[in-house]
Amino acid sequence: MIKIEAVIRPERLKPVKEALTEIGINAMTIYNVKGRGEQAGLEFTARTGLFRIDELPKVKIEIVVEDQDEEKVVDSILLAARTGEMGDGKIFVTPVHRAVKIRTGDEWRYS
Amino acid sequence: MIKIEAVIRPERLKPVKEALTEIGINAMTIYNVKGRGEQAGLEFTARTGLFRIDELPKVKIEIVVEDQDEEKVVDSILLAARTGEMGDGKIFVTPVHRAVKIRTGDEWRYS
Amino acid sequence: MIKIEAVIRPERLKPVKEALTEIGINAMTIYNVKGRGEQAGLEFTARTGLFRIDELPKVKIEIVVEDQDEEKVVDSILLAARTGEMGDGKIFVTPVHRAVKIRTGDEWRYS
Amino acid sequence: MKYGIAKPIAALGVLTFIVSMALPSVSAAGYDLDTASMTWIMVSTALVLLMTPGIALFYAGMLRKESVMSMLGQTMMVMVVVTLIWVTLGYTLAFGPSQAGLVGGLDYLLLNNTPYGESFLVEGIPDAQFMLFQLTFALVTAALVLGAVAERTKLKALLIFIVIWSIVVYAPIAHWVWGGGWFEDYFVSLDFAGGTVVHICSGVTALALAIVVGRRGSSIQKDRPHNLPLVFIGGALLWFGWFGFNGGSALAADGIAVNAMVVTQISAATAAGTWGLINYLHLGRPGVLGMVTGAVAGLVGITPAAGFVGPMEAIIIGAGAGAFCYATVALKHKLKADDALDVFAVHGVGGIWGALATGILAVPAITSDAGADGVKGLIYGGYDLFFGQIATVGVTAIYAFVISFIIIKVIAMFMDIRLDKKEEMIGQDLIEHGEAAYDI
Amino acid sequence: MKYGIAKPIAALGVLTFIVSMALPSVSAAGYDLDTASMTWIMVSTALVLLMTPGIALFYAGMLRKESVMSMLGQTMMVMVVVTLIWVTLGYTLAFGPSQAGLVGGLDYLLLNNTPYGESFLVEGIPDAQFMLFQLTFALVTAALVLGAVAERTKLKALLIFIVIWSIVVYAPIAHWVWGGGWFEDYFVSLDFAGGTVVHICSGVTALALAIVVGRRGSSIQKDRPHNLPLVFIGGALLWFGWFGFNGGSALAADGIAVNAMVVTQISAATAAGTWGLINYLHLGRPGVLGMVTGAVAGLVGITPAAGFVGPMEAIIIGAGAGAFCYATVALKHKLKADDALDVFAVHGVGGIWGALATGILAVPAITSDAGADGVKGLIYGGYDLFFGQIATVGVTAIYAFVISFIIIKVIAMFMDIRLDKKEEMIGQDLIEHGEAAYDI
Amino acid sequence: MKYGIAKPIAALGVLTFIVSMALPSVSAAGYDLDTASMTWIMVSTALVLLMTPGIALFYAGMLRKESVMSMLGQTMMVMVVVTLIWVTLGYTLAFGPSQAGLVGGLDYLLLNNTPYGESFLVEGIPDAQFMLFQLTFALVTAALVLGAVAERTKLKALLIFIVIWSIVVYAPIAHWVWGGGWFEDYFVSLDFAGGTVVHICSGVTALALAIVVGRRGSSIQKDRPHNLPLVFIGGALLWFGWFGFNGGSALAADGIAVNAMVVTQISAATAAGTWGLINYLHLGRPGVLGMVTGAVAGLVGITPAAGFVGPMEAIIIGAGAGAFCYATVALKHKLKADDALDVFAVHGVGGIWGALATGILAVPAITSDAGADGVKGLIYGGYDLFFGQIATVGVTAIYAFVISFIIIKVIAMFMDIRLDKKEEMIGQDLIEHGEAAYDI
Ligand SMILES: Nc1ncnc2c1ncn2[C@@H]1O[C@H](COP(=O)(O)OP(=O)(O)O)[C@@H](O)[C@H]1O
Ligand SMILES: Nc1ncnc2c1ncn2[C@@H]1O[C@H](COP(=O)(O)OP(=O)(O)O)[C@@H](O)[C@H]1O
Ligand SMILES: Nc1ncnc2c1ncn2[C@@H]1O[C@H](COP(=O)(O)OP(=O)(O)O)[C@@H](O)[C@H]1O
Repeated sequence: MIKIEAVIRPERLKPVKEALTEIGINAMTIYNVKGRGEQAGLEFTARTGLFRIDELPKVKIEIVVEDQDEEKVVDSILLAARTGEMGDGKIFVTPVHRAVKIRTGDEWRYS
Repeated sequence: MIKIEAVIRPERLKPVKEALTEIGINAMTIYNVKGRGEQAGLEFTARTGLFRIDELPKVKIEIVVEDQDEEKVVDSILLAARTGEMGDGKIFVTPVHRAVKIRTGDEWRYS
Repeated sequence: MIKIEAVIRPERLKPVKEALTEIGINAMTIYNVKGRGEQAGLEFTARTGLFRIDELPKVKIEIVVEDQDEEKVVDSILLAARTGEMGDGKIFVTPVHRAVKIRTGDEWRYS
Repeated sequence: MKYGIAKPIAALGVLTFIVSMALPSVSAAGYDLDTASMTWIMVSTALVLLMTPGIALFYAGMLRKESVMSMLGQTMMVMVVVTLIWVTLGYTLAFGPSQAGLVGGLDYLLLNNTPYGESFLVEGIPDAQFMLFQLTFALVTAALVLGAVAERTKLKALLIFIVIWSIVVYAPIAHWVWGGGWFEDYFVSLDFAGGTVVHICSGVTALALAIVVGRRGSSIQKDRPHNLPLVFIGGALLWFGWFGFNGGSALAADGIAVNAMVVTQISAATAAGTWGLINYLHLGRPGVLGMVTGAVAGLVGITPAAGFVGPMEAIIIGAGAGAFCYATVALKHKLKADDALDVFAVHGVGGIWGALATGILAVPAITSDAGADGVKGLIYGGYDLFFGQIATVGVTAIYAFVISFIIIKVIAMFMDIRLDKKEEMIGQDLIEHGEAAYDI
Repeated sequence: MKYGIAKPIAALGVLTFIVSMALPSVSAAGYDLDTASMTWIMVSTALVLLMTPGIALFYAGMLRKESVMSMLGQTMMVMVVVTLIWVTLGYTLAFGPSQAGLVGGLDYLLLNNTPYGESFLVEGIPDAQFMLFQLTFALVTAALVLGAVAERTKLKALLIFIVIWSIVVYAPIAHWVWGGGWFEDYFVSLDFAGGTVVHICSGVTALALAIVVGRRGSSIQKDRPHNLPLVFIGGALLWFGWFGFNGGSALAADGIAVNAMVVTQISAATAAGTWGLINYLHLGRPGVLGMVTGAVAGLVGITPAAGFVGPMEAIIIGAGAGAFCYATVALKHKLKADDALDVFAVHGVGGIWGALATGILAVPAITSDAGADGVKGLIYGGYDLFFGQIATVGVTAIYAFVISFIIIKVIAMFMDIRLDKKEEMIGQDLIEHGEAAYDI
Repeated sequence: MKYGIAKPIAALGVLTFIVSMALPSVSAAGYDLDTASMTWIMVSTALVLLMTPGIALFYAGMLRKESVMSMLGQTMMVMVVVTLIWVTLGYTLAFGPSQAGLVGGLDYLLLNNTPYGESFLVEGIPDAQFMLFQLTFALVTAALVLGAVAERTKLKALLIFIVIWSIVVYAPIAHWVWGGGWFEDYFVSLDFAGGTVVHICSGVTALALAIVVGRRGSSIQKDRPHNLPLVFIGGALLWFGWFGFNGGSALAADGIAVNAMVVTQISAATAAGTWGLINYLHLGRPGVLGMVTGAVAGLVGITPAAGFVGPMEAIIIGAGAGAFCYATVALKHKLKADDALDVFAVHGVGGIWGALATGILAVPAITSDAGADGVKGLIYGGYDLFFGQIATVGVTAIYAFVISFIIIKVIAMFMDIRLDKKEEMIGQDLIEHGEAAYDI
């Protein structure tokens, strides 16, 4: 099993959720984070000179799925989260040994 | 070493912490998340029809322990977090390569 | 690729960010968490006796880097986050299978 | 029309004081207007009006974050419903010419015979102004009730309850205490600014509702106020507004109003301190929520007494209010009812203490300035007043409790009065209003 | 100097009422001071002053959390700029002796001839007090405008706009309506507390600005108010302050002030209820943000009418305000303009409805008490008033819209008037003020 | 009893003005009551009372989220302690018949001889009302002090400090400046609403405390205000309340009160604008926290002058207050003391500037209306006033600083006055009150 972690723009959360629902992926965990990208934020001008805002608000979603679902989930997030502008975010895939459903106590697999 | 991530009901946090303390597990990291389960939330009725609330507040706890502690930690969370109703949450186990204690800089192992 | 997760004191976030910038690491994801350490918090005195505060505010940062950067990132965080007092936090290193840049859809490697 | 009740009200502030006496007749032309008093009552009206949102904030801050909008929304509902009922029917039932002492007649239905430029009922201020000032009290009373049944009671059921209750509980009690009702024929009693009408009435109504509606579910994290600064803002607005509540109840810009403000401040401060001190001794640390609650308890306690006691009595009343309300809250878990925000403990108990303390401490010199000549507290030998206080407190409490209990029980026969378990877990904000309080 | 306009203003409250009549001359010594009225207007001034931060909170709570400080900061800017302009130039342009009916003369430049201890302009209160009371209205009007162009308009551009607009839009309109300008020569019309001057003017100015500034970008998550309790606090302060706004507009502690307060309360409550009810029928759940907005709509609606109608008319006006403003908000997405916080829908539409309703419903007995003898609503056969209302609404709306449109267009020629896309995404708080609202 | 000081106070507003003159004697029967003035002072009392929670919110919002409840709790403690001390002892020490000019006698101990229905001390208003109005000033002064030592000072130590300080610092200074103390025998000076008594006194007391208590630890994230809208709410309540603070200090509903309100508004707006402008020039962006702080600085600056200058002087005073306080805050890091919330920079420096500006700008025509006939600013040749201002400022500042320093030093001998490092890290809210401000 794998965990797909995506850091996306807050305003793309809704499209991403809809895209995932369409491919049958409902379960996910969502939280707000702040992110610095490779450019370490954005630069702006004030009267006295430049200033940099380096922590931008992002949303992180975590989805645990079976290994074979990786492609379709990643693709679907990519499509729904992309604006083409800097700051669209990243997707990370990490291994999961085991998943348990608390209500039943059973090992869990994404159906 | 492994990381045990549990997404639980907010009101079960206290029992879970107590249960873990009992088996000697103190260290953990806790944060609030929003979650969608497999049913994609809950449905309710308003005057004009049904509506769905798909992001429910959950609490996520992360506990890094030695491999051999996996069973007792998972069991203890299962017991304390369960209500038997939909939405009890999930537990995920993922691998951890290495842990370092910042204060000393030493490699760290759960004692 | 690996993910370095560090749980640190909130007031050490700035030094850590600066230290990382110095070694060329900009990208990271940051969020607030509450943590219990191995001592399960701190104990204080009130008129009627002792009381314990077991969830302390911490900041968690996540940095995905190439395997070969592990040492320099960990060392740099260790140095910047350390105060030498209890509660300095921990660093965990976990495996990452794959990283994708959403803007381009390309596989991503830390340059 | 019987304007006979006007003079004592005018002279005494809003109060129950009723001693058998021959009321001097008032000419059809009414009283002269007093512009300073009008100004003071206009200001007091605005101040008391602000207390209703003050209560909403005070309450909302104490709830978990999923129940905030519902508290604010229920308060808006009270603003709407109680205002409309009062101007159409409630006012005349409370202050219309008494019908056998039980309720006011319909002379002021739809605000008929309620001129904005002439004074018949209360010396010096126009009848419409008295009506509006009284409306703000009705609003406060209804809004207070909401705290007991927070986080679980359906808005629609509350709405229907408030409609009926305004007519069959609040208006009659206001009539008995302030509107020339039957109390005056049987009891010597004093209620300067609404210890009985506002606080005891809301406190016992709240208790009745809490019993019938039932406890909140276990999925609700109670006792974790989501926003204490909001509670503080609400408390500050209440303290501020209470100067209009008690000061304005003199119904004139006079020394009694001044004294009411003085004792109000003293009692609130004393009660806040008492609460903090007991809290410190009891649990080791003085909670700020506790001190603010204590201040409110002190304001409640002084309400019936504000026109009849002096500064030193105010200290006693404040200390008592802090102590008794603290004790009630501390014993609350023994109660079967889930009075979510301690409405009974603070307003019920505080109101009863204030009413009895008035009966014990009322200072003859002050009561006579306030127009209640010869009425005095127990320690000055005023047995009739003390027993009058007990009687009016008892009658009000029982009436309000029983009728409220019946109303809500009857409503429950026709509709769901509370959220189901699943809805309760999600929280009333999303379920009933479709709004989350914060996106921070 | 021509003090001829003084008497009607004094007698009527602040209002447009102008019927041709021979004005009795006032001696150079001025009127006697009336200390009760002075007290009431001092209080009302403080109440209306509080409305400006009230608007800021009401607005800021509705925005996303990245635009909070900018709304508060823009309001502070209005406090600064409008105060300074008013005391130097604006007041004399509005209330100085009329120059051909178009604008006031410069007799009161820098508050010359504006004594704090003598009364020439308005009977009973010193001129400086009238000036200050009027300032609070200018503040409210300017602050209201900000809501339409929130989250994207540069502070510097807004500052320049407000400076010019205060002088060439607000002051002249205030002159025409309240300062003895040309309206009185052509129209029979009534505006008790600023339906035209404050609400229609701010509403259409807001619309003009929103059109020129353009829509917010897609990266802004709209319709997710970040802090609804803040909106509630703002709304509560507005409701509270409105008693000074409408009550104080009687410019005296009299029955008309009392009546204004009564109808204000009724209209606000009715409109809040109407909004909630329609919301429930329309979308299934009554939103609390909606109910609070409805209350504001009701307050807006009653503003021009408060001195001329009674309680039952207030119910009609409130219900209409709730319904019409709700409808406008609901149809908003059809609008090209991005009026971020519905300034036009609530203040523009609410103000127009209130003005027309005054023309329809004005009660002869009340208008005559208010000094507008013989002026009456359409249903009492007052055609001249009804058409006068339409005319003054139309003239005001067109003038304010066109001139505001031109001002902001001209400013846009010389500087960027809005944030760029990247800045907008980050949010105005960090970009323009370097401050995040919260660190919770 | 010596009621001789009454007349000037009555005539002048609360002020130091003391020129040697033969005071006309007042009959034992006292003055007539003036109901309009009573109304205005009742309102002003409520307004100033609201400032104390306003300060708490203004301060609490600027702290990190772990120190919020402690600021609110300390303010509640002040409400309790200062109220109780004032009504028992403080008032008589401040306003009792002067004992050799140093302190008031004990004639009003426990509010003896402080009638609510008769006027001896201040013409037109009852003594009890004057007492209550003055109490609200004592509350504000004590509450202001708390900001300097926020986030680290133990509640118990603060409580003991406030008790002693109220008696040996505040009451005597109030006596010297307003209560007929020795200042009048030596100096010609003016302090309309408390530049010396309230602002300089709180500012230097704050500094003394901050020095003795020491800096906050490095684990505290300073300069990250946790909730700026809360600061804005506090600032709004302060601005609003200040109309009672300055306007009410006329102690009558008269032209001086009107003028005080006018100049208050102008100075606040000018200072807010000045701060924003300097901030923009200095750091590139105008901070909103800065503009609000600027407004408070402007309110502080105009406080001693409000009854003695006109609108154009108010612009100068406001601009100076904005500039000087900004400069002090900007240089703050050079200071050894950790004046956490800039109490000295805003209230100390602002108060000193205001007092000196009064000495420079006081307008003869206005001072004479205010009852200080013949007293005039430096630019009108009033050297005695200017030097009197310097002297009273100096004496007050030195006395308050030295005594406060000693008091807290002595307290520190008997107990811990600050949290230890571990406690400070966790934050005072949990450690001292067991409450977290938010659960959002
Ligand atoms: N290597 C990384 N480790 C952890 N988080 C990352 C990493 N790279 C990107 N992120 C997260 O993804 C967000 C967006 O990244 P990116 O699209 O690269 O931003 P930008 O285009 O501004 O560089 C960042 O704000 C951060 O939260
Ligand atoms: N596959 C998953 N990936 C990520 N998070 C999950 C997954 N499944 C469940 N969760 C988290 O656990 C919570 C509870 O899940 P579950 O008990 O399945 O809810 P439900 O019973 O409503 O389907 C979810 O709200 C979500 O936060
Ligand atoms: N085994 C663990 N699993 C998860 N989180 C941990 C673990 N150990 C430490 N942490 C996190 O790191 C923080 C600091 O840990 P530590 O320095 O051990 O604290 P302390 O010194 O108080 O024991 C904790 O508050 C917790 O958030």
